[in-house]
Amino acid sequence: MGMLNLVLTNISRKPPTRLYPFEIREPFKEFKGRIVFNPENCILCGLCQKKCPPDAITVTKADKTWELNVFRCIMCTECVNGCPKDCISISNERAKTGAKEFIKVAVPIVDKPKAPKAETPKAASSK
Amino acid sequence: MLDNTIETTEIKSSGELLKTVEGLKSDGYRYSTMICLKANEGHDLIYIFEKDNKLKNLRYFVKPGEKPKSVSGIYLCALLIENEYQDLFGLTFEGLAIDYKGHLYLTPNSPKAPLA
Amino acid sequence: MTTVIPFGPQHPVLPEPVSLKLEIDNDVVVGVLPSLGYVHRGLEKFIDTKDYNQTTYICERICGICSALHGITYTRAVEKLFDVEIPERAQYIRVIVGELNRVHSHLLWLGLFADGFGFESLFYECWKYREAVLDVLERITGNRVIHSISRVGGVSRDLTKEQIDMTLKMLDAVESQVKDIEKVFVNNYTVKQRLVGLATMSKQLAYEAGTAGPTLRGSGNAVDVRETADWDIYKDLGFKPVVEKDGDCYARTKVRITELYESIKLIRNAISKLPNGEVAIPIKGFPTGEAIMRTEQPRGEVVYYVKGNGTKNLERLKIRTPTFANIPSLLLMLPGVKLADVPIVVLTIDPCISCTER
Amino acid sequence: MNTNDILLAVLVLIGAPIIGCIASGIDRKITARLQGRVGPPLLQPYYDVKKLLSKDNMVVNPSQNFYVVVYLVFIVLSLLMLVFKQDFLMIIFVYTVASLALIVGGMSTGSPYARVGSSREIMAILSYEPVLILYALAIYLLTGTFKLTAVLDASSPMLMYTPLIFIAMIVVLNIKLKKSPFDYSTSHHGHQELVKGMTTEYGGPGFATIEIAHFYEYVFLTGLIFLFWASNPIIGVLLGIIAYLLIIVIDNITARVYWQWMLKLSWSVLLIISIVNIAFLYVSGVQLA
Amino acid sequence: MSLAKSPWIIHVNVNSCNGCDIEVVACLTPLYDAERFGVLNIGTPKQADIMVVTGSVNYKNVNVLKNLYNQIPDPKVVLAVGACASTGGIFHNCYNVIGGVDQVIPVDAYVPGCCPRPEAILDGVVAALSILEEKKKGNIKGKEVKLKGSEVPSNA
Amino acid sequence: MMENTVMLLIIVPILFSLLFVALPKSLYKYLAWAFFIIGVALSVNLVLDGTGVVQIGEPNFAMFENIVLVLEVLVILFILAVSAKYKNWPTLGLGIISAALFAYTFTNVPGAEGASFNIDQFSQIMILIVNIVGTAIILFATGYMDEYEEHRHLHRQKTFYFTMSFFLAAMNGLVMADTLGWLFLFWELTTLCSFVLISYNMDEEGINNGFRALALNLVGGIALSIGIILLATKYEISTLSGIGTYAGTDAAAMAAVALPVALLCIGGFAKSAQMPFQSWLLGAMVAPTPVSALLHSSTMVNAGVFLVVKLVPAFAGSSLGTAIAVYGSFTFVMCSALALSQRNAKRVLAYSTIANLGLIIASAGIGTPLAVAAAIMLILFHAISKALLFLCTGEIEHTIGSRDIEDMSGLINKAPLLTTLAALGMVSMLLPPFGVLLTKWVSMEAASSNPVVIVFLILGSALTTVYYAKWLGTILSSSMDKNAVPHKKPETYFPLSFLGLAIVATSIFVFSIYSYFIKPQVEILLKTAPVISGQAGQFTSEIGAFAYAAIFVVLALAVLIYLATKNMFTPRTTSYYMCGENNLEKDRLMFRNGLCSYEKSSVSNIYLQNTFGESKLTTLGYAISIILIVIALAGGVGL
Ligand code: SF4
Ligand code: SF4
Ligand code: SF4
Ligand code: SF4
Ligand code: SF4
Ligand code: SF4
Ligand code: SF4
Ligand code: SF4
Repeated sequence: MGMLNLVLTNISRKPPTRLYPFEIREPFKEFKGRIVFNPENCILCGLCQKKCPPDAITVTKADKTWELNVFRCIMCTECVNGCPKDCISISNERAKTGAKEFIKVAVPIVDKPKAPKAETPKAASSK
Repeated sequence: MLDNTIETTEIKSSGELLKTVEGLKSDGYRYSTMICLKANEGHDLIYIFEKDNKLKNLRYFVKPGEKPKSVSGIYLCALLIENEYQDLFGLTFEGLAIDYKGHLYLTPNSPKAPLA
Repeated sequence: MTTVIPFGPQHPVLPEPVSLKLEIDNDVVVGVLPSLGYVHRGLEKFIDTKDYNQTTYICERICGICSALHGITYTRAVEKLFDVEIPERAQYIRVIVGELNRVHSHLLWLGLFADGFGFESLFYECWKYREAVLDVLERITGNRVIHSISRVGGVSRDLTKEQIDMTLKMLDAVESQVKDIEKVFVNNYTVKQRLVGLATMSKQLAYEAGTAGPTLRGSGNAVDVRETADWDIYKDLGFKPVVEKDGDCYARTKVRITELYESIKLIRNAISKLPNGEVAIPIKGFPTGEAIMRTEQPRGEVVYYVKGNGTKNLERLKIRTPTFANIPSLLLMLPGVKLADVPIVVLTIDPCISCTER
Repeated sequence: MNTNDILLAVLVLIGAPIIGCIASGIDRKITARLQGRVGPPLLQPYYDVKKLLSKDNMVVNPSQNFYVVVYLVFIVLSLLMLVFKQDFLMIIFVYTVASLALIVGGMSTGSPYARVGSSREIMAILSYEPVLILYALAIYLLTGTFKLTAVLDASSPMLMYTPLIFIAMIVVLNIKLKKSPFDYSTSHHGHQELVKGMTTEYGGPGFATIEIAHFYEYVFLTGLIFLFWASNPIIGVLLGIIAYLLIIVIDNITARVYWQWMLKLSWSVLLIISIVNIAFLYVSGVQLA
Repeated sequence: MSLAKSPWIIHVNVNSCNGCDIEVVACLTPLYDAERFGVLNIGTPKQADIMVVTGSVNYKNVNVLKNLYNQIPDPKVVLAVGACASTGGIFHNCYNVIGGVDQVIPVDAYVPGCCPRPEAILDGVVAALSILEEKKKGNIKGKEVKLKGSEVPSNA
Repeated sequence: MMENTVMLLIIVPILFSLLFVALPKSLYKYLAWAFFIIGVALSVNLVLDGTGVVQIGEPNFAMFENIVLVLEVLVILFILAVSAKYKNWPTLGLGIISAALFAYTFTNVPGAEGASFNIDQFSQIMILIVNIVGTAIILFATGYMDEYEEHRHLHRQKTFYFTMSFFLAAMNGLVMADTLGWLFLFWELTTLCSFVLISYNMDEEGINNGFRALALNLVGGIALSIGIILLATKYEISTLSGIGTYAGTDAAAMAAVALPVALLCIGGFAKSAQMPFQSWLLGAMVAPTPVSALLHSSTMVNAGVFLVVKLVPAFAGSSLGTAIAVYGSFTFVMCSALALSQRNAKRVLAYSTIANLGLIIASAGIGTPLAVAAAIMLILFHAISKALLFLCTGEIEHTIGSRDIEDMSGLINKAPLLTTLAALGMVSMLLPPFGVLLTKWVSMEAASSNPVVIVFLILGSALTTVYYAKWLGTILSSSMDKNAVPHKKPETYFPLSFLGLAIVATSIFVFSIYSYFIKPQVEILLKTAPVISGQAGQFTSEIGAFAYAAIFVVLALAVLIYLATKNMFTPRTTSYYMCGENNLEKDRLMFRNGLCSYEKSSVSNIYLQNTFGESKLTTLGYAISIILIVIALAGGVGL
């Protein structure tokens, strides 16, 4: 009885279950967790918006804002590779579960060379 | 056309089509799929058959308004793709084994013939 | 009066929304009418708004289970349009990821299948082993399920030494675990009660019904596109199609189990032969012409037809997915089986409705 | 009915569901461990019932909950009759009322899945009911009466003379607990072709009633096993526990089978071995001391 | 408290690519074992507390979603898993896609990702639990979602 | 005065049968009510008169004897005439044999000096059944037959009521007569009534089935008359009670009369449609439902088992008894199995009737006091429940236009009262605390000493549970479409409710019934009484106890709990789980199929035709039952 062996082995060992959320395994460094935007060098060229397959990024030149709909992003990294200024990077931390989140960042364009004042990523409730 | 075109055999009439398909079946070909393209107001249908991992393609031009004959009577498995093109391209195949009447994927409120 | 019951779209035994109208007489199915469209999104139209590069990500999301192979097939089709040869190392990485994908997919299927005949603990075993494969895939590609590894011109990430070691270690473990569950699938009395002789398709019938993949090979047809000249690497790796001749659910199960070993062997060979060099080349311009590309996915052969017209968008993209080819065979297999067997028979083609309907 | 009896009755009424609840918690825990998981907390069945009671009472047929109440009270009655050493044949008939109430309850919802589940469960009656009555007959042949007094007061275990019926009863237990391989009419998780089978349309308080009745049923069924070694209560209880463990393990090493297969099994194997056992008792004329 | 200890889920796959689905199923398997929280994948809406929806809404499944939602007894919580269910994801402007699940039924919590990791889904379930408790306390009933003849939600 | 009551019981029904012929159709309703009331009064009166033997001596005897002779001649002539007219040669042949036997009896068998009616408790029970249940059925018929005839374009109601009433007279005579010759006449008269009523539709099917019933009953009648001749010539026994007295003297005497007793029993088997005679009863289902209820379940077929039970003293404890017990229990299990594959409600009931009669025969065969008590009680309870079930089936058929069990799903929504009554009837057939199960329990306990019989009984009772459960579940399942409107006429609903109440009442007062009727009767038959006592709502035998009161209490408790908690958890009605594809605006059982159109879902039960189908089992049943009968006969001649 193959199955008998398997189940008896199972019961005789500690279950392999990860007790998430009480025990959290370090995410792999390769894991594509979430998009991180660094507004410092952004030139609002809109390339990332154009490359993004699900249209998760909105670059508004007029308001000087860069906006990411976290709940639409599919972690394809097209924007990361496509940004001429390397403003976008990827982190191995997961995006948070809960209400819909839009990351809207005001971009300090060249004429304000130093100390960019980024709005903290804020959670907006669903549209 | 360009150099990387796929090889196809042109079929002129629906009668010829059915006959050729029957011939292919008796030669031991499998029905793989059919591709539908918009072309010159009408539609190009590319029937793909396979035997020993080699493909054989038939190209048949559907004139605007023409109702192509279904090959689902010869290869039952053709019925899905033909129904699909009824949905997506608004074609009408005659003699379908199961006719979903344009409701294979779409319901009465979805966009009509979206690929047409 | 016969029994008429709806089976799906939301049905716990079929995690996917397919709906079958079943007509049952005396506990035996006499009529079946599938209802599709619950996952129809309209992806073949998407090429109008997305360029050929972005389309890769859409193709990967045709189905989350063998997404890597969708991406690979699509990119290879487009590369054929450009008529470019991509670096060998990229080809090998594609094969490795693709085969890993098959391993996880087959394990997943074995689990769901076990669940389909009410064998929960076996389901859990299969999925437990599958996690190790997913861990490796995650480390290689950055994602557990939708990998986004293949891009037009090569692959997006290289394989590191560390990742290779991890893969080899995982393969050893998984191979021995597969041997354990193989014993159950092949020898367990109750499992055999359920599977042997169920929904048999003769060699001829399976061939003519246009079935694909394990469904086809379970009936004794040695058809596997990995064998064709389209993709030479498989030949170098010593690939052999897996065939069983009985044509019943039991045979199809055995095909998939044996394919697990075959895939493990292929990955090992690929790793040992992995050439050095670039993993991607830049692609310039816009695609023109027509091309057909076929790949053996876990569920069978997928056919991509792409047509370019010299713009950044393709003119036509048509995907014939394996489940699309296998669904008509359900019409042949279901009549005559018991109601209790319906989920088993449906699962035995390893249905993937999201790829059927796109 | 003296005070002692009333006390005992109250004890059973309160104690049985507690034992049943814990037993089912242990069951889930062991099942999880056999499957290599941690599993739910021990009191999970209790939480489940409490939650179900606090949910909306959604019904398809306003009278569907009546049948589950009948199911519950008749399970309780059969348990009480067992405790009070009543006529065993009678107990089985009362138990049949309970089983039928659940089946009819499933049918009464009218939903296709529930009805298919119920009609399969009806077929299950065909396979376990004869065994149960043959068990009663064995008791009669051994003690000269269908009343359980004799069995419970005997000094030697019944198992000695009824080993084959014991085996058959283990399978019956398996069928009644709706564990794999016999979980075709309703399964504990909804992963089957019939969704939740008979109980598909029950939710909230109605389903809670079914769960509570299951707790009693657990105890009742263990009681049936207990009778095999009633002369020594400790061994009797142990026997019950072993039977449970066995069933849990079987649950985890088998696939679900068809009711047709089960019918064949029960009429060709279970019935025959039970009858052989009965024939032995009849011919040898042994009496339980 | 009882609600939070025994969340039974019904998994509804509407327009999903299976990526999210297999991760939802993976939550139940030994490595993640959602049953630790009392989670059961119960199958029938009549016994469910949490509706886990994967995939976006299309014209054919919009009724399915509404029907199932209406059949879950109160208190109930809807958890949208994945980019598709949350916003329509990559498919949000396909011709046959109406949009995220919240276009059709009220959604209480969203899980991001394509596909989300099982851990993220577990987070979602835990978030759903507290919402469930709140709803019970406040006696908040889910509104009956009307099936319109047209099957198209007004805000689509 | 008992004598008068006895006479009235025979004359009044005849009177009524003539009234039905004389008066117009519009008055039938009132006539039936009157008949019902008089029937109740007469039968109760008989019970109050007590038991005893009514001797018909000279000078009345000569007159009666002549009437009897004339009637017998008429019966035989009728059979010959009708079978010749319809060219039914087998029946004609059997008729000729009967005639020959009659002639032989007339010439060679010494005539008796008098005749007697023996009113014992058993007869009282039968009289109660015949005159209360029977007239209730006739009352039901007045509300039923118009519609029945309308659908079939028939105008034969006069024949119908005449025969039904006349049948009651014959049946009354049959259960009271002690003289074998008279008993035989009444016996043949009931056969004739049955023939007329089965052929009632006058279509080919009806006539064929009528002839089948006639022929098979003639076979039984022939066995009966041979038995009577043997008894009279060899042992000079001419009364039913005489057999018991003779056989009761010692074992040798018992063995001596075994052959004629076995022949009488075969006559009884044929009348009770036991295997291999069962086909006539199934054929009889073409008759209007009241006929099935009256003749073919609650009264006439009981005549057979009545006779067998009366003969108990002649075989109790002998090998003939054992053979009869095995035979009866075999019919029980076989017909229960056959009922499993039936979806025609009337056929299910027919098989169930045969099976239960088999159970009665088995109990009689076992022959212990307990078993005989069970047999008599079962006759009573079964008659009431079956009459109710048949009448309900008839009414259901008029409500939904079908007698297919599968078509009855959702009946509870269409006709709640009717469904409740039908459900009560079914529940009373198989679940405690109702009488039928009580008697089944008694017979099982009694049979536990005979392993073959008990195994048959066990299997049969499981099968019974299954086929009733299917039907019960089907009628109680909700479907929510309310197309059919139940016909609510007092003539139909009164008898139904009356029978329903009777089931409950008899079950509650089972112990009084037992001590008043059954116990003395068993004492008469076996000279010992079963050790049964009833205290604290229990029915206690020497080997077990049936706590029926507790179950009634618990049942009431269930209703109370349900009603009490109903308001605690306000129910909210929702739609069926259809995997999400409901359409609420249309039927609630509709779902959307692949073609984007809506379709109704339906579920049919499992019938197992392949295992338990008639074609599979009937031959086997014939073979085994014939073997068993041969064994019984062989035992009878002492081989
Ligand atoms: S990772 Fe992909 S989906 Fe996400 S923002 Fe960047 S381009 Fe868009
Ligand atoms: S993030 Fe990069 S690509 Fe996007 S707008 Fe800024 S500079 Fe351009
Ligand atoms: S792809 Fe497989 S796992 Fe996913 S829903 Fe379909 S059958 Fe289930
Ligand atoms: S069947 Fe199709 S969509 Fe599904 S996993 Fe395979 S290739 Fe992907
Ligand atoms: S979110 Fe991503 S993984 Fe999930 S269903 Fe949508 S496309 Fe698939
Ligand atoms: S025969 Fe015709 S007219 Fe006469 S009652 Fe019947 S249906 Fe009416
Ligand atoms: S079945 Fe129909 S036609 Fe026949 S009598 Fe009944 S209601 Fe009339
Ligand atoms: S067939 Fe089409 S249009 Fe007609 S009701 Fe059905 S879905 Fe609507």
